Amino acid sequence: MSQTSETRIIIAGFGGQGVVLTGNLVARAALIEGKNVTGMVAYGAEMRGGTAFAAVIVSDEEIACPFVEVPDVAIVLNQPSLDKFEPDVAAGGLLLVNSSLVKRGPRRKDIDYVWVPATDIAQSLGNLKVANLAALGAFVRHTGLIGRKSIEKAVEELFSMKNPAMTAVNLAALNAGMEQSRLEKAASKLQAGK
Amino acid sequence: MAEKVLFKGNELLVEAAIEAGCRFYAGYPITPQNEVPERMSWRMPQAGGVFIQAESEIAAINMIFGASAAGARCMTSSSSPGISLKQEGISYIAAAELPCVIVNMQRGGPGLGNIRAAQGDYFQAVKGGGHGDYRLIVLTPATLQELYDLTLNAFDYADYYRNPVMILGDGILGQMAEPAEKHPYHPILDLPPKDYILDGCKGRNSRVVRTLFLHPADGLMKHNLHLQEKYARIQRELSLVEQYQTDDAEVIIAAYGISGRAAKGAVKAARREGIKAGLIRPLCVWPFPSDVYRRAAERAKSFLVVEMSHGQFVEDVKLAIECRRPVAFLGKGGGWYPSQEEIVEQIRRLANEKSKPSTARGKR
Amino acid sequence: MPQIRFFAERCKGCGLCVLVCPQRIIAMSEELNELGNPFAGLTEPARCTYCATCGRMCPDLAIEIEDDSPSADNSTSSE
Amino acid sequence: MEFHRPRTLKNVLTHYCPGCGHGIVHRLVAEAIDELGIRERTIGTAPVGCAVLFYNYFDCDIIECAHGRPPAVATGMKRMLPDRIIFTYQGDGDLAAIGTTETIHAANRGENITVIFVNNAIYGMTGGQMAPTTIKGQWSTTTPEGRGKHGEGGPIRICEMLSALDGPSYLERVAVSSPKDILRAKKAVKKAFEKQIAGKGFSLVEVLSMCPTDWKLTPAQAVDFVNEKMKAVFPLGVFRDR
Repeated sequence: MSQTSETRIIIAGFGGQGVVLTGNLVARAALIEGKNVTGMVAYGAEMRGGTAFAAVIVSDEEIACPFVEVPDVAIVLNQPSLDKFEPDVAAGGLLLVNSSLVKRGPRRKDIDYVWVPATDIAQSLGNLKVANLAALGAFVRHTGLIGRKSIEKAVEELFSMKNPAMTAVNLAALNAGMEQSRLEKAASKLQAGK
Repeated sequence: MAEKVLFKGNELLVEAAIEAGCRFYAGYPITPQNEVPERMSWRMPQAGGVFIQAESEIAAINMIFGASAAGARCMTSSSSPGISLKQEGISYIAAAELPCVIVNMQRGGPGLGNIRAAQGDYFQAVKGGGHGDYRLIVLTPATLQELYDLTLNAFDYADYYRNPVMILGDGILGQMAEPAEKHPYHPILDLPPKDYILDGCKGRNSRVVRTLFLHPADGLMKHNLHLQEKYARIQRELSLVEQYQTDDAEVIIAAYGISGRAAKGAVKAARREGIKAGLIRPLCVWPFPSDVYRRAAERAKSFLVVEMSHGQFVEDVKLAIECRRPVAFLGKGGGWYPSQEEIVEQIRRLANEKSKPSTARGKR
Repeated sequence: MPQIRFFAERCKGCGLCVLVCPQRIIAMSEELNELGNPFAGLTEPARCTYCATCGRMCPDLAIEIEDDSPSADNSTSSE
Repeated sequence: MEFHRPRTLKNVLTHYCPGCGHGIVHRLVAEAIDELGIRERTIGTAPVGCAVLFYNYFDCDIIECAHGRPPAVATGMKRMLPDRIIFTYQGDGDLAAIGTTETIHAANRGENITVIFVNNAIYGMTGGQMAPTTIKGQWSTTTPEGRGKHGEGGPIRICEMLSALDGPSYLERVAVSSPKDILRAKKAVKKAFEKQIAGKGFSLVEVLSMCPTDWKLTPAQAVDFVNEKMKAVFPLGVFRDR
């Protein structure tokens, strides 16, 4: 997506939506695939009350700079995060939106959008906390950056350490996110803003 | 091959310290290094060591003073405002020639500042901070692999030279995660026996660890001369620096720590445009690799210093090359991160200016 | 008549008001506000006694009571 | 009855987590300032901790202090401006760990200032480490086996400790974990300011407060934690009144 092999990713949402965990999973899956990866999260007071975000860079080469200013992909889990990061996405990039918590349509014509009802999926699975995994499923499907096997392995690894009982519902959300997401290509967009 | 692990910098630091045999840690919570005391609180007991959450940074550094005098490999960590509080204790530890490792995951200052990463504590780290003539060995890792490796080595430098060693990181280094190989610890130096520690004088003469030299009149002077001899020896012996594409470089970037990563990316990008750029990145800023910069100045046309402050490190670069080449400056304090593109822009400007010497128009 | 107002946009969804209401007539919404929180509201407004217990407990000053009746007690209003 | 935002609190959303007690304590302090009509001659000191952004919420003069130093800063201000009302607003780390010395000595001098001490038995801002007031057995991110297993000592009871000094004029411990407690806390906060206005010397109100986020409890469970666990360790009441 950029001139180098690097893909810069931002994951944003409100505290408690599992932004950090999502970034961790992407990083782990990239590591499983033998890629270089860096992860950064917003921390401390920056994350309280406001939008929390994680930045992940995946690359085939050595990663120079761990900060992400212009993401190639942004995963936004709520409305304030959409407002904050939509303008930052690189032209030709991808914005992945939790459509359950977002009330408006796209504002840019030069990027692709993926819509995934992540919170609705989570609610239907009986656990609001797994909305992030639904979004992650959509990410895996539409970017092809990391393989499905790798992300599933990352989920299993991480939850075997944290909370094994949660593995199944997270995998279910991942899967549902892949199935229920919808890609809206930049080129096919005739009208901007609903 | 060593196991590749995925940790945050602060967590990896703990693993490295414990691997290096650190068995005493005292600290006080402060963002962005909270993961250090948090992980220490359970990893130290597992390793048979001691973790203490001190009531203040002042208390923490004095606990280190005691633990080191008792012979332990020990460490404290904090971030900028907390490191300021520790300065009194650091001066005492340096005066008493006790080994220890002090980690500063810098944040924005001055004052309470903010919790974004910054490099504004450079002067404090390399020029003093506390009172009196003393020096810290100051290590500046830029990647988590370097953080791990330099932390292992830091305990050796501290014991070998009987001197406090500072790991000068920043909020990004502490908070970022990237894979690193977890090498087992092997001493890199032939470590002297700790014949100065206080462990009870059974079977030997009693000892004193002191920093007060009232008598005779020249006692403190002698002590200072002895310290200066040691510092000169460290300067002769210790130089850690990465030179990247410097052989034919016309524009040399000088940067350390996290700024150095962005600078490296910028050098690569500039090279793709056909500009002969190179990077000299110290992994240790005291002693400063002055000779490396001096040699580079014989060939390079100009220098560009990039740092996350309003110009501290730049002074040492200028001193090192004795102002024989123009030195441009790109830096801001308070949590600004240099972007690769900003650095490349400066490199382009300098490359175009190369025919006109001494016209450096740094932002400084 | 007094008016009790719940400011949904200020509500962080802690539910402490639900816990302390002597009439047990406060509930959290199913839907989420812009902050992503469920928000508090009255289930049976007619039974509200305007005791302000919920407001006292609310950490986010999301509940206010106005009273334009002549006997209104202004003891907790501003200077 | 009417029930509104106190004049002294700005109309902004706080950064505090859902169910955090700071918002309640802010209201009580602001109401006391309103009711005493002292807003325009009051100067607050902001601590380091969750209330570090205190100055965004209070519409009176505020000075931001280094961690633990508010009583010393307040001393300097009060001595220079004896007719102003100076209060500190401090958490448990600020007041009872890094600033213990400043607290004890300001109290011992009988410094004519008011200290609002919010005790939630945890370090909130930095993410849930042990506080000096963390109770025995309580989990925190730096006491993963519960406080007391590795020589951390027990909770420091500030009101009891300061009761041993001659200096304080007023010491009371209250809570904000129920409507009844809040009413009592409101009276205590107001009384602490009245002591200062009357020139009686050092006044301190310790407020037991909730931190659901770092206790890893729901707001409802956090209220129970204060009522059942904290009050047992930190008995409520007046420790000094003269």
